[in-house]
Amino acid sequence: MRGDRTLFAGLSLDLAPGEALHVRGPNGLGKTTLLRALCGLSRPMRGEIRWRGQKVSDLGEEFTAEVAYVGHLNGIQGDLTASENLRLTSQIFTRRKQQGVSAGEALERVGLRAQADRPARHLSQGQKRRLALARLLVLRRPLWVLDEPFTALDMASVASLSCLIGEHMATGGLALIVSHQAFDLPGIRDFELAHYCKARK
Amino acid sequence: MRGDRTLFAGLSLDLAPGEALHVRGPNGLGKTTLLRALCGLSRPMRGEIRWRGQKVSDLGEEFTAEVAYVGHLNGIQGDLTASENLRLTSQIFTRRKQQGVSAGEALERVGLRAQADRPARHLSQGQKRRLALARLLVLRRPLWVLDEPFTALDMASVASLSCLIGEHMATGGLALIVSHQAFDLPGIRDFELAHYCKARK
Amino acid sequence: MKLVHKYGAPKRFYELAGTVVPWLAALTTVLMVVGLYLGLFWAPRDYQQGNAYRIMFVHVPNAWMSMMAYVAMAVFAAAGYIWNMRLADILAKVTAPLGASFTLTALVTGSLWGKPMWGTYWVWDARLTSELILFFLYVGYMALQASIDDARRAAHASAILAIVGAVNVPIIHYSVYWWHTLHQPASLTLTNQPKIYITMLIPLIMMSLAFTFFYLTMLCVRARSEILWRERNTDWVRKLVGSRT
Amino acid sequence: MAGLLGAMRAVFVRELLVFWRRSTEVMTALVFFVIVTTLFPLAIGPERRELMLVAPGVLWVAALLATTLSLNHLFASDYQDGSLEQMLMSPYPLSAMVFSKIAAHWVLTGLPLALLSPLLAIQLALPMKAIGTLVGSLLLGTPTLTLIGAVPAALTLGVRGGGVLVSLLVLPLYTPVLIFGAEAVAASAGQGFASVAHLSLLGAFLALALSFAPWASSAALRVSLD
Amino acid sequence: MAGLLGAMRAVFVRELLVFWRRSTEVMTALVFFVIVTTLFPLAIGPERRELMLVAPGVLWVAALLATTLSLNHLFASDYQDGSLEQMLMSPYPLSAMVFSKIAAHWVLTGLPLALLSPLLAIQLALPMKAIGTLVGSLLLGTPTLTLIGAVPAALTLGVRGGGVLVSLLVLPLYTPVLIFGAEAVAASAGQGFASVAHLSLLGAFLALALSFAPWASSAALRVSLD
Ligand code: HEM
Ligand SMILES: Nc1ncnc2c1ncn2[C@@H]1O[C@H](COP(=O)(O)OP(=O)(O)OP(=O)(O)O)[C@@H](O)[C@H]1O
Ligand SMILES: Nc1ncnc2c1ncn2[C@@H]1O[C@H](COP(=O)(O)OP(=O)(O)OP(=O)(O)O)[C@@H](O)[C@H]1O
Ligand SMILES: [Mg+2]
Ligand SMILES: [Mg+2]
Repeated sequence: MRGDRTLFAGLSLDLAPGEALHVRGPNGLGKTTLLRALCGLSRPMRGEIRWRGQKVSDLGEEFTAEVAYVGHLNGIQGDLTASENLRLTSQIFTRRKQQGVSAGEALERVGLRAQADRPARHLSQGQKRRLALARLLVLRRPLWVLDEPFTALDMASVASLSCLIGEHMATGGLALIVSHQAFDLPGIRDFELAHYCKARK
Repeated sequence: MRGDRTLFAGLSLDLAPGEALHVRGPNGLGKTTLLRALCGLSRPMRGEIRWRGQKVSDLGEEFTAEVAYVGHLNGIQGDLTASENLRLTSQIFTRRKQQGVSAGEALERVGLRAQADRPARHLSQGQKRRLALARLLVLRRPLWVLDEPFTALDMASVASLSCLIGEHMATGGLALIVSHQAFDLPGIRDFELAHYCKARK
Repeated sequence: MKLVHKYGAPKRFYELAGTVVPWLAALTTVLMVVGLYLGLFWAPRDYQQGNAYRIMFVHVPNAWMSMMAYVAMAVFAAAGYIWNMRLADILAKVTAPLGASFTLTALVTGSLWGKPMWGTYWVWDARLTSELILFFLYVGYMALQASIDDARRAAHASAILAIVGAVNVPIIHYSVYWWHTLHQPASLTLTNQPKIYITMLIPLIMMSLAFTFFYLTMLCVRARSEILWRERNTDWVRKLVGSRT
Repeated sequence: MAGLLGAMRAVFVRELLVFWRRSTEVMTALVFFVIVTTLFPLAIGPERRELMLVAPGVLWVAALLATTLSLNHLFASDYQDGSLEQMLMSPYPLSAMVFSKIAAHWVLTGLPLALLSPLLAIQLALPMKAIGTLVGSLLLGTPTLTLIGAVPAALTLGVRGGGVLVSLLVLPLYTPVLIFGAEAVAASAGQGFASVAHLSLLGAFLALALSFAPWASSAALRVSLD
Repeated sequence: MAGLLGAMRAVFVRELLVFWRRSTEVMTALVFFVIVTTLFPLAIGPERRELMLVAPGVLWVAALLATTLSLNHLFASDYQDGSLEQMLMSPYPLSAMVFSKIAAHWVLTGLPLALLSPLLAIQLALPMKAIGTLVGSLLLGTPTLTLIGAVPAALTLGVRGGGVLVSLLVLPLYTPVLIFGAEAVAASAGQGFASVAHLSLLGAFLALALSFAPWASSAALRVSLD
């Protein structure tokens, strides 16, 4: 539900460990709305979301501690440098045993080592996006929820992000990806959201 | 020049009527910087830009009246409805003889007729992008400068935008397009910006 | 104009300033020492104020310099904006903190002087008020400079502010004076000072010259380091720094 | 309808529409004015004689602060969503567009504030005979404030800490208007004579601001968007 | 270092770092306070006796306005760039994170303001003996203001015209603090006795705000981000 319009009904999906889902559908269908509801950022009007068999609404922080979300917004503080952004992210968002790779290593992986000490404000659009994605590496959470992660990325970065998602799946991680852009990732399952939508005026 | 770094040197390009250029290059190379300089939004440190043989810096408003720019930002006022946004754009930005199609028609073309009377704030990411692109139709300017126009567009919209650019070229228009995404457009010229960049640290 | 461009190149200025700085510094020191000696020991005790008046030899030159520096800053800024001269941008930028410190010194010494003279650190006298507003203008200019990190943008933005300020400063100055005259005069004003004796005037003039040269010295020193910083990626600075280390 | 005047009219209408949609914003400068003037009696105490002494000053300071705060809305949202960037690419002179924006902004902030001021003046025990001067001084003074303020508002776009920085830059520039505005009201609360001179000075300030502010703020916008 | 306390510390450090980078912002609440107190004598006139009467009120109103304005920076930039959305997904309770943010914000705005107030008090001819009370009342009052203000600041995120709406919502909530703060100073400028009672009331407000504000503002954040 968005405003007073119901976007979809009768939708049901589940994910097994090591699985990734590529959610597709035309603009304005409700993909972003769906993802935000799944991460617990907004509450769905009807229906329920379960994680390891338990209702998300009951789990509270137990659930959010397992999800990494990268949305349309990058979540980068422009006045801090790229590496400060990541370091603080890892301090604020990780419990002891969930620590992922170090900030430096994550920057290395997304090809921002040269930019590590520049204010994030000065990065180009694609560099900002990569910085936002580096969060996934720093946090090491089992469920990745990515809303148009390939926006503004150049071709090499698109390939290396697909690769990252592949590795994540290989270690038993789950991923939910919304993207209009096609990308190569063996074993990903397509999901046409349009099938579940009510007839639209 | 960006900050105190020189981004590129020795770059020279020209466009003939009816021609389009697809500028490519990895993230952070300076594509956005280049486009903004070409539209006159920022002054290049060195070098000059000419339009119909005259220096852009001398032409002033004569030149900006011929350019339509769609950048990373959509330039949409969220509190106005989609059609108000377009109608006011056409009133503010057009001289008498340059009037393009009407706001309603432009919305029709980009598939936003159903959304015409909704506040632009409530549109989804892709719908906002389409609204920004509708400006091109309303203004009818000879030079289109587009920075990642395909961001957030679904597959159908990507195709119809390519089509639009093709029509624009057919009527003698020029287009400069920055995009990481591949798109089909017969007769477009590729331009690798990387060739002109200084060695980067 | 050609001459300006020749000597206006930051590199040339760097070298030129390097040669004059020692002379300026020497002149400043001599004037300062002699002026202070004359002011503190040679000038007679004031029959009304005792020795407290000697603070004048610091206060008055600083008050004068605070206004001169603003004019200099606005002129530099305008030149930098209109003719796109980087050297003028730099001079305007480094003048601001100097002017602000002259202003602050004038305010502090004035307040300290005010306590024995008026029995209070502060009154809303016209001169005092406009000096305070001048201080705010300097602070605003510096804050704007500090919050934009692209050097060229910072220079242009603060130049516009300095120019708008320059239009306003005279208006502010006179309105404050007029504001004051409409009220009953404060218990004591600066204007009914006893006439200044020649023995007080000479040290005062020397101190004023000393502070003027102090400003010029500091202007050169600070502009030199600013130039080095801005041109840190150019060949000549690399060579210079390389030859030192 | 096309041409420069048409474009200026369209900018004006656009501003009014946007402000109208954000209905709270139309009122907020006004409400801020009201709240600040009501805070004072709370903080100072309710004696009428004391209040009357400070009333002109309080009203003018409150009007000035309300205008200063509303400056943040003049360009900021257009800057963030990219509309301002587009406006730079208009075929008409930028200063004309900026002038329309400033005019619309004043109609929505300064004007209602001046019209509401008599009510607050009564609350603060200002004598009846001074109320005409109060409204007059605000009608002449607030457009000057908005015009002058447009320059720092444009300069601080996209700058770290922009919002409050505007106040820092603009308040020193406002002192002449404040002094003569408050003086005019105080004078007519007393003898009711000298206020004419003050009002004509305010008029002169307005003329000066009209002549240079649109130009300076469009130059500032170009710098900010560089 | 990990765990809840580590995360709270990291949020605190992050705020300080960001503010420090925006060096002007550290000063602006302060400078706003200074400038507003300076405007009053300009508007009211320079006589010491009149100034002394209004000094406690002016100082407190200025402190309150400076705090109110700085509230806009508490969550707004984190909201716009999406950092706040991420913070909602932290494994720790949101109210703890919010508490750290508020604490850092006070250290950077309220604290310096309280420490600078004696200088301004001298300018406004406040008697020396009242200055201790002034600093004390501000040290107790400003954290309360920041805590209470965090709730409307969170509620108005992403709301049209948010900035000024905050002032509108928050100023009525601030009146008790204002009244007792200004009274305390005025009392000690006069007899110097009754001020203790006022100060302990301010302390009680602070305790109350500490207990409910972090919780309420984190609830408000969830609503705003839905
Ligand atoms: C905070 C307090 C004070 C401030 C901000 C201040 C400011 C100034 C300024 C701006 C000037 C230069 C005026 C001009 O050349 O037009 C000046 C000059 C002067 N001040 Fe002060 N002043 C302060 C306190 C005092 C006190 C307490 C005295 C002594 C009674 C004093 C005595 C003088 C004298 C003798 C001059 C030079 C006279 C002249 O150039 O006409 N000042 N002051
Ligand atoms: N705040 C809102 N109030 C009312 N309707 C809204 C709001 N936000 C979005 N919508 C509508 O809800 C629908 C779904 O939006 P959503 O952002 O989820 O689409 P999407 O599938 O992510 O599209 P895109 O591919 O363009 O990003 C759209 O039709 C949009 O117009
Ligand atoms: N304000 C700034 N100050 C200093 N450097 C900057 C600034 N803005 C951008 N840069 C740097 O300039 C370079 C070019 O940026 P630009 O945005 O033009 O890249 P781009 O080619 O458009 O990249 P993308 O494909 O990611 O959008 C980048 O390396 C960026 O980090
Ligand atoms: Mg979406
Ligand atoms: Mg780009």
